[in-house]
Amino acid sequence: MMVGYGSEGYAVPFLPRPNSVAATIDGSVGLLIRIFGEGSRRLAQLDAGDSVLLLGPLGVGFDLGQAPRKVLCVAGGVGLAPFILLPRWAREALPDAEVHVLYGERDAAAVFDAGKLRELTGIDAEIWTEDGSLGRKGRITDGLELGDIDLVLACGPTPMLKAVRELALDSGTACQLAVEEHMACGMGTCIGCIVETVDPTTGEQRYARACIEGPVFRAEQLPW
Amino acid sequence: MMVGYGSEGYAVPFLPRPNSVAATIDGSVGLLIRIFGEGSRRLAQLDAGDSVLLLGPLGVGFDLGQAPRKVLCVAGGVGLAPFILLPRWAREALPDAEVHVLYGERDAAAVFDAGKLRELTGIDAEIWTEDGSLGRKGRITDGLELGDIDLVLACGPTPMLKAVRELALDSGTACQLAVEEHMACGMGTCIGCIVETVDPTTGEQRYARACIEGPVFRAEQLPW
Amino acid sequence: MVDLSLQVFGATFQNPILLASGTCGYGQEYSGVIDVDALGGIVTKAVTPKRRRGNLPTRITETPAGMINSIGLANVGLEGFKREKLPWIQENLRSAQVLVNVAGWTVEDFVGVVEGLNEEVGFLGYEINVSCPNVKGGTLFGTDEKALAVLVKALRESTSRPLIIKLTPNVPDIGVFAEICEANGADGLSTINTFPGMVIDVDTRRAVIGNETGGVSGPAILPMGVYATRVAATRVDLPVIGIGGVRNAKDALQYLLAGASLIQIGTAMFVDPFTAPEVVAGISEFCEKHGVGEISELIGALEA
Amino acid sequence: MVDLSLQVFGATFQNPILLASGTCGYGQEYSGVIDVDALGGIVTKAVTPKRRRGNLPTRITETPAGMINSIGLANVGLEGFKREKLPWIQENLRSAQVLVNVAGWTVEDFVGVVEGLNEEVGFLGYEINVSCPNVKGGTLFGTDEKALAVLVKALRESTSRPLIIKLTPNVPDIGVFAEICEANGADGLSTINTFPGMVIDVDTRRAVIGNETGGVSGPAILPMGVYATRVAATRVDLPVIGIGGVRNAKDALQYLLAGASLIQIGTAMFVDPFTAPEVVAGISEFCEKHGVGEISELIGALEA
Ligand SMILES: Cc1cc2nc3c(=O)[nH]c(=O)nc-3n(C[C@H](O)[C@H](O)[C@H](O)COP(=O)(O)OP(=O)(O)OC[C@H]3O[C@@H](n4cnc5c(N)ncnc54)[C@H](O)[C@@H]3O)c2cc1C
Ligand SMILES: Cc1cc2nc3c(=O)[nH]c(=O)nc-3n(C[C@H](O)[C@H](O)[C@H](O)COP(=O)(O)OP(=O)(O)OC[C@H]3O[C@@H](n4cnc5c(N)ncnc54)[C@H](O)[C@@H]3O)c2cc1C
Ligand SMILES: Cc1cc2nc3c(=O)[nH]c(=O)nc-3n(C[C@H](O)[C@H](O)[C@H](O)COP(=O)(O)O)c2cc1C
Ligand SMILES: Cc1cc2nc3c(=O)[nH]c(=O)nc-3n(C[C@H](O)[C@H](O)[C@H](O)COP(=O)(O)O)c2cc1C
Ligand code: FES
Ligand code: FES
Repeated sequence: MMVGYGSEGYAVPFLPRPNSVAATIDGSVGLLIRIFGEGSRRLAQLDAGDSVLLLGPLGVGFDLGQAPRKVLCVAGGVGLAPFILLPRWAREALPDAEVHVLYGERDAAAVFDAGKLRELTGIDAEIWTEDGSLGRKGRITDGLELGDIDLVLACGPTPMLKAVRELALDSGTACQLAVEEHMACGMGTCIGCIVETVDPTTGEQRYARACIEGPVFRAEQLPW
Repeated sequence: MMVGYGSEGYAVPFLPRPNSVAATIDGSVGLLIRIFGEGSRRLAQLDAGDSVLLLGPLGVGFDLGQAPRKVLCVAGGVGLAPFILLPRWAREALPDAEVHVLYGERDAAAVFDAGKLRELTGIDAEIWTEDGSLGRKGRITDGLELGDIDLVLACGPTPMLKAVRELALDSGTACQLAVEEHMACGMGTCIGCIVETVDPTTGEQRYARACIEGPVFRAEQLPW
Repeated sequence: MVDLSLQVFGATFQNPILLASGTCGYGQEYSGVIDVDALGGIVTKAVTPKRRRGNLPTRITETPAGMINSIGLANVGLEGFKREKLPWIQENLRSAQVLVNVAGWTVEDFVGVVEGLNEEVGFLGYEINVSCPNVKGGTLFGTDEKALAVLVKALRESTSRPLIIKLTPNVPDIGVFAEICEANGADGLSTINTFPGMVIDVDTRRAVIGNETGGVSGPAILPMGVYATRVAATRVDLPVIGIGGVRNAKDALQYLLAGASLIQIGTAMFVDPFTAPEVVAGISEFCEKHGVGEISELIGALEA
Repeated sequence: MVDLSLQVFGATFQNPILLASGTCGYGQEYSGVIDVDALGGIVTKAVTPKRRRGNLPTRITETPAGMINSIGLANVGLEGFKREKLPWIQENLRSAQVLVNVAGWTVEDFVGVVEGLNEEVGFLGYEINVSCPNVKGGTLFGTDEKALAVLVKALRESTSRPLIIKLTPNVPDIGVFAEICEANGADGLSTINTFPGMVIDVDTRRAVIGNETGGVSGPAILPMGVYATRVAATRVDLPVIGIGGVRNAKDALQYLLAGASLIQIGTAMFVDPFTAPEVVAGISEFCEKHGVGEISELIGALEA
């Protein structure tokens, strides 16, 4: 979903920002925002009644198609956003499946309210912090075991995605990764948000547009 | 006084806007704003605690120097702003002087609250509206008589200023006019806000910077 | 709604608002969001002789009141365009006019694409992109008077369809290039393409754009575009398409008054995809309010 | 505060931030608001052989993230500068460096002003404005390779003071002009001056600017200025002064990384006159945070 403010005010941010739909409640959408630069700051400062431009939902999201029985979500930082909605949605789509969420941050201060998270997702996420100030200590991928996992989904910083991808390819676990790219249109017109992809069968490489052909790609599609 | 918002937000307005100091109360300044375009709209929408950049006071204001006994202020529209402060200030500086304010607007809806105006200025302004919906009907300059006036001060649209100037020159009344020009710096550096002026003694014409050599000029200085 | 239709390049444009090349794909991408066929038209992403991957990421970044793009003419190529894109255009764009933006590095490249499309239906004419700052040699023809003359002449001989040359503002006098286009048989001009620009991430000390530099577009360049349009329109008798920074009806009206017959909107569509239809509606309102009976009354109506 | 001083043009600049020509008068106008003498320096309003009234009003208007000015080189002229302005500069700017911006229409105009000032003290050198879009012929030397070569050579012969040529971005390749300046003995370059632009009031159908067109400055042109600076700095060995749209320390650091030795701030000073001292402080903070010992480490330190 692209979130913007129009161009009348020449406001910062000028371009809309891509954001994940973190929650949908009674026809409203919820976003999970980490204040990073101007766009997220402005978004976080909105008051009720303020207006923003929302365009979406756009692109290809996580796909639970193969009826996995154990789904593991790996969230780094604000990469938690798509995994707030996903557990409930997965339970509806796959009543028998087990869904786990691993959620890593730098330190306790950065961690999204654990109670609120439980309320929203209906499950307990396993929290990691790099400095050990909350939950388990280290990087989320440090202790990652994909042994009996059927499907691993990941969203977060690129190094984290790469590590998850390696592990999944090694263990033969189905794996989908949400990548991040600068976006302008969000609709496939500007060809700005490209990601190098590979066709797993032909080996042919090409640039895909993260906004409409992604942002979620299968591990095999990313020639990292 | 220049009123702006900084350049970080590329906000509208980009350049600061010149505004008259309409009131000074306990070390605060008061502005009288008519919503016209983006600058004035933004200013009018400020909440307590919001910040703007104020630079001033700048330039040459009205001068009561010659101890006039009857001062007439002619205000067209938001040209009322400088005359909100002036009557009280004139009474302090010239306890014996009489100060009158003529204040014209297009219609009643545009007129600044008469009670508030009396409270701020301590006098009753004579109100004119073009359509007669409040006060006297017509243009403020229609019935202008400068017979026993020692000093006439005017601020408002240029056609009004020109009419006041004509009458003052005809009747030999001392006259000062506040002119409007696009401004950028407000400090004399950009040479953007020029007004054609004439030296009454030598007849020499030159461009003066409205921001620091004005915005108030004597009628004789303006070769209109 | 006032009737905003006008005749340009021997064809009817139902209103003067087109989507700019590279910002609307091949039209299809916007379907489902706005009614593209209700616009004056679209200009396709550049078509080059062969399919191109384009430049490395990062290709897009923000600038004050604008953006930089460095797409590098990524496109499906002549054959891909015919096979994958033209059918949708033929089927869906029946009221909106379509211009095919053509790019290349040699006269043969340009002529090849034009000749390769001459027999096809579903589009009106060509916008020749001699002004792309994002590939090596992309502005070669647009900044070299002799080369431009040769190119336009060759293109004129290769097609009878409307031939619109899209000029770069990165020249001392765009009027000179406008005159060359007219003298060599062009049917119209598009002003302007982007300005070369660069953004550096001071923390990493690297250019944000993968290719280091890119083209600046958006509201930031609005006054430059209006200026270039004014210069071009006063120097030649060809219709001029005004481009650069349009985000509302007032901006578009500036271009019309400066002498543009048509207007393209690019970057503002990223910021808000409803911009183009809103601009059409806004021009209509303006005409109503100011008693303008025909949009052509506004073209070049700047008063001294 | 990290020591931000550096040697350029054989002189010490206490920091790399200067106020741009035409936006700081002759320095005096800012006194009482900021401590001008604490800056790296100032560049005076253009000095022409004779006093000039300049263009008709309106001279100033806003654009998206920028402004247009059409001052028309209004200035006190050579004699006026010596009599009315230089004494204040001599008395008050003892730590800040002063460059005198020189404009004209013929080689003799430029040489006349330079020779008329050579004997004076109180300023470091000349910034030669061959790039003013607001007077007829103002960019003549800046867009004509041969004329520029002749001018720079003549100026070199007329003074031993630092000679900095201020270039226009309205050329296909600013590097060519940079090389001409270097080959003919210039000591440095300033990039960039403004872009020609125009704003039309659609209600009155008139150009807002009295002279119809003017020069666009401000944040809108930041990416173009950084680009031009990068091109100039990689093509010649001369120090480059980066100009265009700087409003904070990050912007200034972009110019340094792109290869600028010094930076000028213009339009942002109108928006907020405390910009220049804040940029100095911000650069100092950045150096502290990133362990930069000398400002010169940053110059051209863009990584590939
Ligand atoms: C598919 C997708 C989903 C996302 N979902 C969320 C979400 O749910 N919650 C959330 O907080 N963030 C999300 N982001 C990140 C978000 O789009 C912004 O990049 C982030 O909020 C920072 O923007 P900013 O304006 O605050 O910072 P800025 O100051 O603009 O930028 C900070 C950094 O982000 C980079 N950046 C700027 N623009 C973009 C862009 N268009 N795309 C990518 N990087 C950019 C800049 O180069 C800079 O390094 C998502 C990104 C993508 C691609
Ligand atoms: C000395 C002086 C004192 C003023 N005092 C007051 C005051 O007390 N209260 C008040 O409401 N207004 C005052 N004004 C007018 C004020 O500066 C603005 O022009 C007005 O508020 C409209 O600005 P805007 O941004 O709302 O409209 P915009 O949409 O920016 O502009 C509306 C119109 O104003 C013109 N304009 C834009 N910028 C300027 C500029 N810098 N200077 C002049 N005209 C401009 C535009 O061309 C346009 O025609 C004063 C002007 C001057 C010169
Ligand atoms: C992402 C992007 C891609 C572009 N691709 C092309 C192109 O392929 N061919 C072309 O002639 N112009 C291209 N342009 C330039 C635009 O058509 C237009 O001239 C420019 O962006 C200025 O208009 P704007 O300010 O409304 O965007 C592109 C612009 C952008 C932003
Ligand atoms: C009001 C104004 C007057 C200017 N006058 C001159 C001048 O006399 N000589 C000159 O070389 N540049 C002049 N310039 C250009 C600036 O020095 C500078 O190159 C340009 O504004 C870009 O920088 P900025 O974006 O920081 O303003 C002027 C700019 C402005 C806004
Ligand atoms: S953001 Fe434009 S194609 Fe993806
Ligand atoms: S506003 Fe700059 S000189 Fe008056």
